[in-house]
Amino acid sequence: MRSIVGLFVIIVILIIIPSIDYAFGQEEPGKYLDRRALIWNLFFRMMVVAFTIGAVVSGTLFWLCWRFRESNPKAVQTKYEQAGEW
Amino acid sequence: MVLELAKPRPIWQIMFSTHHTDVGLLYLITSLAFLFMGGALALALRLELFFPGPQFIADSMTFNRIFTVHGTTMIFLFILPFATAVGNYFIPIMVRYKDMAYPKLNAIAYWMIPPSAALMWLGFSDFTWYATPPYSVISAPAPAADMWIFGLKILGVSSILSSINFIVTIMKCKHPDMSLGQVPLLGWSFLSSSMIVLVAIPTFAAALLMLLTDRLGVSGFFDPTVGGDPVAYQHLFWFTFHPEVYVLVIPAIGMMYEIIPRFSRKPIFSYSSGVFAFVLLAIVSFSSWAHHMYATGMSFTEKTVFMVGTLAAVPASAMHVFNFLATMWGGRIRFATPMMWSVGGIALFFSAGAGGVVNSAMPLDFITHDSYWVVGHFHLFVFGTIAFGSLGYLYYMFPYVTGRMYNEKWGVIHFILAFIGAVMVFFTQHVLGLFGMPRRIFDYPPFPEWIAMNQIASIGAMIIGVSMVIFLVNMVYSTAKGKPANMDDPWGLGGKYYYPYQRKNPHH
Amino acid sequence: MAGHSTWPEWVYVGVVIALLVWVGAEAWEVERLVEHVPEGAEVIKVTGQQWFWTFEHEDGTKEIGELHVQAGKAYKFEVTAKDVNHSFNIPDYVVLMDAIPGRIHTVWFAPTEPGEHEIQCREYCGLIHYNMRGKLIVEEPLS
Amino acid sequence: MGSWWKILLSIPTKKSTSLIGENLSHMEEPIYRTTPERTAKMMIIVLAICAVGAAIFFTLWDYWISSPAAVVLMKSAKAAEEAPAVATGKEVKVSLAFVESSDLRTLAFNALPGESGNNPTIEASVGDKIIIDVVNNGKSFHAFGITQEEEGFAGIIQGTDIASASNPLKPGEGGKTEFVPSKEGTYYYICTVPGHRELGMIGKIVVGSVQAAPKVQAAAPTGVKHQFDLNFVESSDFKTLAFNALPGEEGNNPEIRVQSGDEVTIKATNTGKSFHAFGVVINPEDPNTVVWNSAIALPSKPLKPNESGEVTFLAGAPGTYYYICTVPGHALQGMKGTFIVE
Repeated sequence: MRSIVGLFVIIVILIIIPSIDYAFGQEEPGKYLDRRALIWNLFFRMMVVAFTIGAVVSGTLFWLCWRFRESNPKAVQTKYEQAGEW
Repeated sequence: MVLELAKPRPIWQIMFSTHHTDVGLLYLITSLAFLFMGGALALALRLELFFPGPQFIADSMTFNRIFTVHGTTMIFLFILPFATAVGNYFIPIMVRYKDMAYPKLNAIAYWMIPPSAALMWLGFSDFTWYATPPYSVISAPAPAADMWIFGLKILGVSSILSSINFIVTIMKCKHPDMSLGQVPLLGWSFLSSSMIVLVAIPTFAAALLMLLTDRLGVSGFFDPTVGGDPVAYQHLFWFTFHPEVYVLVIPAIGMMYEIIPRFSRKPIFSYSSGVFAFVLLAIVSFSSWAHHMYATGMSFTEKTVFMVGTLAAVPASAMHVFNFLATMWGGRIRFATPMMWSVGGIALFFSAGAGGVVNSAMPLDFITHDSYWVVGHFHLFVFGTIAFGSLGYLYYMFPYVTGRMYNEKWGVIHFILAFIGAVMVFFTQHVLGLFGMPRRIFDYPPFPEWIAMNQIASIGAMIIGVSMVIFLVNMVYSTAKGKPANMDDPWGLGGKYYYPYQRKNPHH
Repeated sequence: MAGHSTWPEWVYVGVVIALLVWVGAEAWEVERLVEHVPEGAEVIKVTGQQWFWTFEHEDGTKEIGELHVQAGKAYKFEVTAKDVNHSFNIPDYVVLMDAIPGRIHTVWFAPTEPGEHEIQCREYCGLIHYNMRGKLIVEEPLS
Repeated sequence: MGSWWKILLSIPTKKSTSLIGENLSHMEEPIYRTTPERTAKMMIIVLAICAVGAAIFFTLWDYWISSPAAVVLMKSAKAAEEAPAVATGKEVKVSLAFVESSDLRTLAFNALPGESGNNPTIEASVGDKIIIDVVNNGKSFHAFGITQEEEGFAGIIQGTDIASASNPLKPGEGGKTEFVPSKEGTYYYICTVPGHRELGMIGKIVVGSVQAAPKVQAAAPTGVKHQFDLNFVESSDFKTLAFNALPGEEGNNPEIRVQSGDEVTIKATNTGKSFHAFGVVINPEDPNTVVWNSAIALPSKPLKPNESGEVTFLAGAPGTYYYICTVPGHALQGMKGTFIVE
């Protein structure tokens, strides 16, 4: 749950910041906008998000594997095992 | 090599039988044979690119032929037949029917594969696995190119036939007191992927026909000098082959749906959302084909439409990932080889998907289009997700197929090496693409970054190669001499069923 | 299925969709900016054929395999091909456009500072595709 | 792999069965497990199939890519007609302009119908080099080409086209092309933009017999023999191509001078890393004008690296020819030398 909230925060920030620098970045008379800058910025913004989420997901995956492996001392029979419904 | 259900028969009797497990076995062996052949080609390519400048491959013509056949083989002769093999073994069992709906059709569908494979491998054409005109019309040498075209036509028919077979088996032949809502998710995955095939493949069949007539010079569908349009082919092609990607990946996900609950000792977190996601995928897979073609002078509007269409496919895949994680949550997980492959598959599936989302953003196409980024991206899917799911399932069904147990230790080593290798090759290739290296090049200028990354990728490929040798030895040896498996519960997980030997149908 | 709560899944799907919307919006905005060709961009006709690039400037001068442009100016490429598909690509300036026979595609860029950059073919075009390369030479603006 | 071969060789016969299978609800029979014997058989079958396939494949390795597609053959058949022209050395210079009536209904070359100099007829004889300058003086788009077709805009002879319907000459633009007719008869120079020919943009090229210029016919064989070695060389970055030595070095693209009727033997070796082919041509821009069957290999079936080929031919009519690499583009990149027949 906490991770999801954190995600929302990150997203909001990432939406606001670029829209601001567009607002200012464009208007420079006599200069053409630099497609390199635009496209690579977009790319890196997306990479930030992608890697954040990647960290969350793979973190969850690792934790799951570590926590619920049967060799984990805390491992217990699942309720389905006890009820024998699988 | 199959677990005979009756009594031992001579091999030729198995070969020409129409029983679903026998046909499944044929599919299985064929697909694995081609996995190794195609893999050998891939290693050749990676070795050639280890250093800049021509290495041991004589000339670019040979190189081009190699990567063409590598691509075609892996997609049409490994992944598809493997999925069909799994389907043949398990769909009838899962819907509790004695065989596939049309056993003879089933065998016919299989026996279409060897001739087409022969055509493809003998011809060894050079126009890349998507045969884009005008190159494929005016530049690709005959007879190789025409043989490739015929080979793929036959394969198309074969996969349509087997899809029909699966659909009928599931919809019509399932046990009367079993509702469609009780068909296991593997069944659902085959249902949806077969539906996609039925809609998608005919388009490609038409495209191939046009290509052939163009090559013969009797038509000019794709020849601009007589008013044709080369881009038309690309639309036809991708209208088939973007959905085809889902045809490949959906069964793999279905296989994970078998393995993960089994080894987590839990039922699937949400059967219904799995079904929903499958059906949704099957539908939205048709809304995104032209995102492969941003660079062919598409208008802003077109690009936007297809970007939205592409993004629309993501939630469904994300639901699967969620389902997997939620199923593992609170389970008691036995990390046997199949489970490892599935978990690794999920991880790579996620990274491939993330890459795909980034890729679908229109402007980024200027960076990634036809660069090694794309190579890395779709290999993460076809190897990292599909092949991982498939190999995991191969280990899972091994006891059922052979009645023996594979060597657990070597299975795990196979997985670990393959995973490391995959990360090394395909993640590096993403970066390589960002540095602007075009795909399908026989040689590259000696930019230090390119050299470094190509060498990392090549080493990764070697590691995968080693793991595959281990795999081969393990399979052959265990098939022959492996210790007899406990057919009720090969991994000693407890619970009611190991699929082929289930006492009752799972899920309520 | 043994009773489990589904709301986490819906939250999750919501997050995913939100992210996708964000990606779409960002991409759309950037594409909109990049697509718009500035007025007064100088036209350069780019012709790809097996296996080299020909460039024709507005004043009719032709170059093969090399392209000389001036920093600070905007250039509009009209890309086409003679025989098979090619793809005109200047990685350093993120310029990429397929060259397809019988079609003219346009893409533009404005080099910022003088220097040499690679030009290459991104679309498989046959035997020497791997070496269908050229040089982009950005010169000081002659003011 | 050692253990792997042992499996193939070991043929035990016992079938191990297990009891587990028997107490299963839906499995009456015992489980027959796969044996090494069967595995070995299966492996042998698979490997045998692969071996047979490989044998066929490698014995015919190059056959599978031996010929171009049918459509290519058809197209090149058209172009080939123009190839073996014997140059007379005579040049016919013509300048043409696309003109349009104010309402754009009538189109023509140089002058509108009724005016003098409308669609001028070009007189030439076989082997003459017709040099055509074209300029678009109209307001719409045009493109130039020479064809033998009685109507329509198809069958444009390769190398004679300026611009094309899809990428035409804009108003004020122009171009230059050369055309060496190989046989007597009537050719048509037209605007290749669909419809423009019908609207009047068409003129005749009447090609008379070569007798018009008797003195420049090929001399009888003189029996003199010449032997030239030409190597295809590439700069390390592949950008510059040349014969024998790179530009600036000694012996770059050597000029060849022979007497008409001499027997010339050319040995071409590909010392580069990419593909090349040799031919003596009239128009270096157009690899299809190879004369005297002087071609070594073809662009569609080129000399691979370190391959070499030899060709012997009689030098034809006097004139200035060029020896080039007939792979498209290579002549432009520098693989082009002069071949003078006296």
